[in-house]
Amino acid sequence: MSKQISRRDFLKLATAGAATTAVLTGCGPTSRFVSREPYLKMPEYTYNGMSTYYATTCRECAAACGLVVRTMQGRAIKVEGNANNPVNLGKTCARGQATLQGLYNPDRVENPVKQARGAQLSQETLDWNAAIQIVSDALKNTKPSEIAFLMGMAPDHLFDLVSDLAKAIGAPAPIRFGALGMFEARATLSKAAEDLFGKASMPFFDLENADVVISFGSNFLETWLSPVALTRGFAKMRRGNPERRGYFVQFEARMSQTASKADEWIPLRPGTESLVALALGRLIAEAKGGSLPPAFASVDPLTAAADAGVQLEVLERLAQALVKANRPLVIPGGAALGQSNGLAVAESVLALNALLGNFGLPGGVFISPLAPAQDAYHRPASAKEMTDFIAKMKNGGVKVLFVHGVNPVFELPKHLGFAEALAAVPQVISFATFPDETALASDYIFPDHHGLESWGYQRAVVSAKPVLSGAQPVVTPYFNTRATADVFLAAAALAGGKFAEALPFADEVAFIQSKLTQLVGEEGFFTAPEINSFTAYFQQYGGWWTSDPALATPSAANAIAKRFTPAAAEFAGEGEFFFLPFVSPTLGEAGANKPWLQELADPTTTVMWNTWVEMNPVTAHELGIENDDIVEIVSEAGSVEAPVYLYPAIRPDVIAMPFGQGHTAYGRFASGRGANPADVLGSHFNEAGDLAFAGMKVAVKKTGKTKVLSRLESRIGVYGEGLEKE
Amino acid sequence: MADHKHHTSHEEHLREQHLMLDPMPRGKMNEMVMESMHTTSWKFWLVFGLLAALVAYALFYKWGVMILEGLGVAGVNRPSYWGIFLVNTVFWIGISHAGTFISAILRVFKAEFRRPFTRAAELMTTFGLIQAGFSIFMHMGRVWLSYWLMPYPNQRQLWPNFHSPLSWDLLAITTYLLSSTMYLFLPLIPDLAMARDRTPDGTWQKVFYRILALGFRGTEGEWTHLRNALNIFAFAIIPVMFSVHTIVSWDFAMATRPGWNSTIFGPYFVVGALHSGMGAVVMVLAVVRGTMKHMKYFIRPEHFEAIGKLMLIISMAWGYFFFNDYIVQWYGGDKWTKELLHWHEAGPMGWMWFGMLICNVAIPWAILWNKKWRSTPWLLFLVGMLINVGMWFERYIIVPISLTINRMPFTWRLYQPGIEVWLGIGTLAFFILLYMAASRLIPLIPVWEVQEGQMAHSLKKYGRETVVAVSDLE
Amino acid sequence: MTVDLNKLHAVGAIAEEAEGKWGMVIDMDLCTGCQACVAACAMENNIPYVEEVDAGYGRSMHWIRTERFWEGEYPEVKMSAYQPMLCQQCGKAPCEPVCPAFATVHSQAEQINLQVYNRCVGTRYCANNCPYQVRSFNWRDYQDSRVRPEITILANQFNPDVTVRRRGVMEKCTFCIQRIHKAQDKAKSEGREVEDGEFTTACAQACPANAITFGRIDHPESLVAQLARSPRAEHHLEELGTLPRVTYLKEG
Amino acid sequence: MIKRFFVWAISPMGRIAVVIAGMFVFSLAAFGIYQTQQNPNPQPIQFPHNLHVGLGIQCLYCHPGASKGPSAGLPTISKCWGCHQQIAKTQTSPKLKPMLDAMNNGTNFVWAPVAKVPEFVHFNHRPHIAAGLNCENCHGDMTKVTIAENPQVMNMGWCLNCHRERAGDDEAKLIKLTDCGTCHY
Repeated sequence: MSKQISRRDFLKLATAGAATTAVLTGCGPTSRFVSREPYLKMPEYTYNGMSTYYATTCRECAAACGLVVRTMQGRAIKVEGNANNPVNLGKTCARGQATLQGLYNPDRVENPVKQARGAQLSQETLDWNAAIQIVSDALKNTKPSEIAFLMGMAPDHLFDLVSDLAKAIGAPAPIRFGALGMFEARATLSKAAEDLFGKASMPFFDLENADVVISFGSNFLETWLSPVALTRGFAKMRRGNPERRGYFVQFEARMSQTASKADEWIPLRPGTESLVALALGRLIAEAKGGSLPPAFASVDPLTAAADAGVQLEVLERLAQALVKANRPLVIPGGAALGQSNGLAVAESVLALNALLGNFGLPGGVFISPLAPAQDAYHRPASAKEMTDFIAKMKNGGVKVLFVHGVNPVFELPKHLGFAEALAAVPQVISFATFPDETALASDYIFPDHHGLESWGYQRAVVSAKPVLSGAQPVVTPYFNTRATADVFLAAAALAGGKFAEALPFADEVAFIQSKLTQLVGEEGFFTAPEINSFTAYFQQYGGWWTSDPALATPSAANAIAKRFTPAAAEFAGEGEFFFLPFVSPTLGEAGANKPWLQELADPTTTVMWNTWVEMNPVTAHELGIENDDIVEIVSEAGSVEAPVYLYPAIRPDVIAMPFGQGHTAYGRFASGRGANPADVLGSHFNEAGDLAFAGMKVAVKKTGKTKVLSRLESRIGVYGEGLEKE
Repeated sequence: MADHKHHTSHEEHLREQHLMLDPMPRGKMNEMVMESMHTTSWKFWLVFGLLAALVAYALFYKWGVMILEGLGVAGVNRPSYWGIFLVNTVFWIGISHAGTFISAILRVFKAEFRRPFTRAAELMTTFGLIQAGFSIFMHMGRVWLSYWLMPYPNQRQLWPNFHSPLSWDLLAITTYLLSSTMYLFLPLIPDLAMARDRTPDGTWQKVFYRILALGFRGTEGEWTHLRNALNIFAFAIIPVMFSVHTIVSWDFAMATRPGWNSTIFGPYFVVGALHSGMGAVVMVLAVVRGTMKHMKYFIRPEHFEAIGKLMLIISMAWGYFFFNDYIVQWYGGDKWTKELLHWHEAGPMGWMWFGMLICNVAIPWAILWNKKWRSTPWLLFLVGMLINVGMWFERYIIVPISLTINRMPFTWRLYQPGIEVWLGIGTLAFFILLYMAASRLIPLIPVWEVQEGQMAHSLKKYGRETVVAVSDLE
Repeated sequence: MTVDLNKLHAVGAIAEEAEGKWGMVIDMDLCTGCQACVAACAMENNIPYVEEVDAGYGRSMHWIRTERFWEGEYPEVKMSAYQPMLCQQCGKAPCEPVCPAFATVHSQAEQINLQVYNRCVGTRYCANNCPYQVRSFNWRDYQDSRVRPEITILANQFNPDVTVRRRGVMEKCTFCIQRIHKAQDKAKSEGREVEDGEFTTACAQACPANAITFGRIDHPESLVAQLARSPRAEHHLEELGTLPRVTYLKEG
Repeated sequence: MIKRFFVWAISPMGRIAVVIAGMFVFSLAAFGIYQTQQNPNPQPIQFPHNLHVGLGIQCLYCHPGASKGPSAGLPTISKCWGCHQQIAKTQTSPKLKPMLDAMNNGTNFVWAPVAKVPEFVHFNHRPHIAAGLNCENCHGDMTKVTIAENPQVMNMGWCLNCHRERAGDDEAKLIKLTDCGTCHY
């Protein structure tokens, strides 16, 4: 495949292609006589002008959607979904589509560089041998306990490789972190599962088979866990059954994109989710008759409704709807979990599901299966664990830090002090593909390939069928980058001894094959008798997965028996507004450097290319704030400035802000654009160790400045602005 | 007039007032016209130079920038795809209307007061059309391919789309430009011959006049042919003139846009064009009278007064058509049209809508009723200017402001002019520049027409009454 | 030289009462507004991004956009269904007769509205006359690497099957005509007809909610034709007689 | 003032200025014409088509894409080498030296395409071959030329003429073959 094209040939091809595409309707002399250079050795299955398709895995988030990438003459042209992959069944989200603009991004790290923690991307390039020597020295000359690996959210082959390495040399296990995990409060969900089901795992909500769905703040149509799969599930829930249209209710303080698709959006006071869930449970239990389960005994629906600012009749009506439903389902998520009582929210929602008796039934709650070749569920680090890690770094407990696939300087709340801690680490080696904030604060950047140029596999965390999604390069690397796995393998070989013994592999592919060996002969989407044909199929189909779902049924007994103390969440800070940060549905955590993702209109506000603060128009007018006025949001931890968007569907006591912009580095499209809500987040955690990111109260100050937000929508046509009311 | 006690003074008064009754020897008059062309102060050249610089910068340089960078430097957007470019196109075509109107219609109806200023008006037609052409070409995204709009046989077997109002427009404007230039040129021939005979040999002007005068010597046969040709042209150009602006209006009326899809647009645009055109004529006459030598003899308050009356009537007609257009659209009850009418009045550009009504109706009606006021050149200059502002507002309301409102409220968006302001200024400067250049080269007063009129007019006495008699010239 | 206007496609906009050939059904009850279609369309069709200022000034070049409106005020506020708006490929398209250069013409063969970029002179009349406001104009040389150096690298991704447009040219959704041609060419080379669902447009292919369906609207048994017969089906601005080929399925 | 200009223009310096201005305009025009008429890039090797075709090598052997898809393709050097490594003259002939060098250095030929259509034309070889056209119908007789030459200007009129001719009285075919969207999208 593309290995047979030399990099030089590829570049030439690319230039020739660019030249031909650059001149279109006009006929400049440059376009008239292009040179065309064929492949040095034409792969026998390609013809000029005909596309070749490669199956791989999307690396834009950790959901492990399968992709099929159309390539033509060594260039990746278009991303399609892999119809075989059970996670996304041929579909993609906007971020997946735009991954090509990451591959061909003008601001990639093109060479290994000695960054030396400069403000700009260093121009001091190294060759790869020197880079490997540096990594090898760092591994060999540091006490294993003082080496740390910080990785992205994806449970992929690199994580396995680094884990193996760490285990073999006695270093601490690699830490995985990502802003999406933080804003999804994954630790809380898995802790709730552990508490109630006795097993730390991700609960699986069978959305597609449910008929009445109530969600507490879960943003499953945006970025939550596996948005493409959940969107498909939502569509099936809505229209899959021709007899009955699925009914969907969302409890959330602001109308998120997910809530905008709800039949009923019920704005509740932030922090009262568990109260409402328990109250609903009590109402349901009462409606069903029989003894009141202990879980719901201590809540008073009337006061709970009053606390939440919801009418009791609404709760009663919903309770009736749930009782009558054939397949009711309640989902927790998003900001509801990111509060001081987030664990209680998760647990009370699971208890509510238990009460509804949907455990293990279609449209109900399950426990996610482990992915193939996985020994246990390794959830990403919670913010609390990151805080401990930061403390270790600050105390000099980390001498060498390897960072790959994560940008904590940008993603973690500034208040936690990751940047300062990073400064206390003597040697930081980044493997970033893009010059992000963390990479710039490193000593060296040894850039990894872009996801579409890499080998690998990735486990699907949330999937009914255990999925190991396969990745392969669809094009030859565009820049002088090298797979981080290869760098570690080479460095380990160079270091010799236990390092070489830990990783006795010729290259990344050999390592991957060693992991795939255990699947040879397994029954699944395909079955192969030996490793070479298994690998070939694995690449051809874009991964391996079982043919049947492998969901486990949790036991309802514990959930329903747990006694909850109904209490609203506590909020940190003095301000008058609840602060509700959410991940931008279009940008995600790392989409800001792709121009087309910037150009996409946010689904609810239609804002492009910037950050905004959502505020109820009534509240804003009381404060004398208009659209596009820049306000300063002040919390106990910090402050941030952004223009106001008067959002009609948000509680008057809540302001919301999308996460994803506010980069100070990360390329020309991202840097210096918008603001980062993480700057105002404090260091409060819930019982599961997740950041209570929605547990802040903030003050809003006018700055007197304005910045006109670019919106796709018309302010005249949608809000009647500029028209005197008749 | 009749109150004067002494006949002699009454006669003097009539002569003073009316150019036609105040004859002057042919030679003297020729002399005066030639002198008016040749008397040029440094101020003229200063203004000329400034305008030339402005044209070079605002029109050609800025246009070049726009061609190179694309229309993004202008203010056009979705949904206001047509901006000031089309406003100016319609505006300049409107300006160009009055020239032909005054010249041809008044010639056909034998309105004698037209005689001294037909030329000035016809020049406006030609120069205005040139600016309209500039504006429409600026408007195009790929102006270098504009020749594709012309029907010409080609090897690709492609033709322009004759369904498109823009194709009709192009043909109509081209026809109008050609015919109005011819119509300007024909009556110019005797005056060019006069200028030729009064220009010393060996100068380039002599060559210029000699070529353009086509060897006119003033024989009886030549005069007969000229008169015949003029009569034919005067009749023929009137339908062309009406068709041009009707077709321009069809650019809008044939579209599916709310607010544009109006059957009254044809006459409404024609009357609007005359309205602005008359305003422009009056402005030009006031300037010419005030700045050029001997012009106070040719252009007198009586002419302003006569044009003032015309303006008043046209203003009323415009008011009628405006009302008609409004009421029909309002009564139609279409949701989007109603939205649009509301937007016109109550939107952020509502001041323009009211400004248009004040300039086009209120001010002319208030001032032009009074004979004394409408005989005052500077006041008429002011009124003409306000009418032109008002009519420009009208086109602005029809083009970018109406385009804001469409059937997709999600896309409604305000239009903010960009580089097209410079280009608009450039066309205005170019118009004035061309006019100034013409005033040094071409006799602005059709001497032969004035003399012909003066020969036909005489004062006769019936009893004690002095009466103006006009003999039939034909 | 005689000219048969029929052969020049001049009659395209005049009369086409047939149901068309290609059609699309968009289920607004399913559309989550996620923008995957917009991104997929941009990647497939080499659509330029215009950056913040131009985007905010109504110059964004999306061929498909999701519209949404508000009803009521807080707390009874409701958001309307997301309404993806793209070229409706009208049977009687208002854009077609007004173009003086025949740059936007009706394809007799595929029964969709074509935009012939190389014939466009940029009068923008078609965009004015489009009741759906779905045409976008190349206000600048957005895809020229001399204007935007980053295009040199980003251009590697350009789809060679789609012309990259330069300044002064109008463009719009083509129903992914390059995919239509490719599928037809493939089917023809194999001596068969194009099957329903054999290919689809970029937006339909990406849509995670399966809200977009594309296919032969004139084949009654095709999925798109079946969906278009749904009682929830409606056409936008049908009262104008544009015969849109995109059917929307209402909520509820 | 204008008069003065004319007087000045007759003076010697004026004449020189006028000549320079005239030359400037002329060279601009000449440059413009040159820009549209310049020759293509030179071919990397003086490839004799006549010789190869004379040996009985089929067009599709080196341009196999023509029967499969849009682009016919230009051969890679390894394709040349497939035969030429068995030809003794390859090692000695000065004409073949560029190929030998390229093969030894691991570089490749950069062909200058001869038959081109503009960017906005989406030409597909396959249906043309499938419709029974032979290569020489468009590309000329390759037994007569060494380096390929374009026997005709490949423009729209040329395409359309053939399309019309081949459609004949078949209305459906004519519609398809003269549809703007068949080539332009």
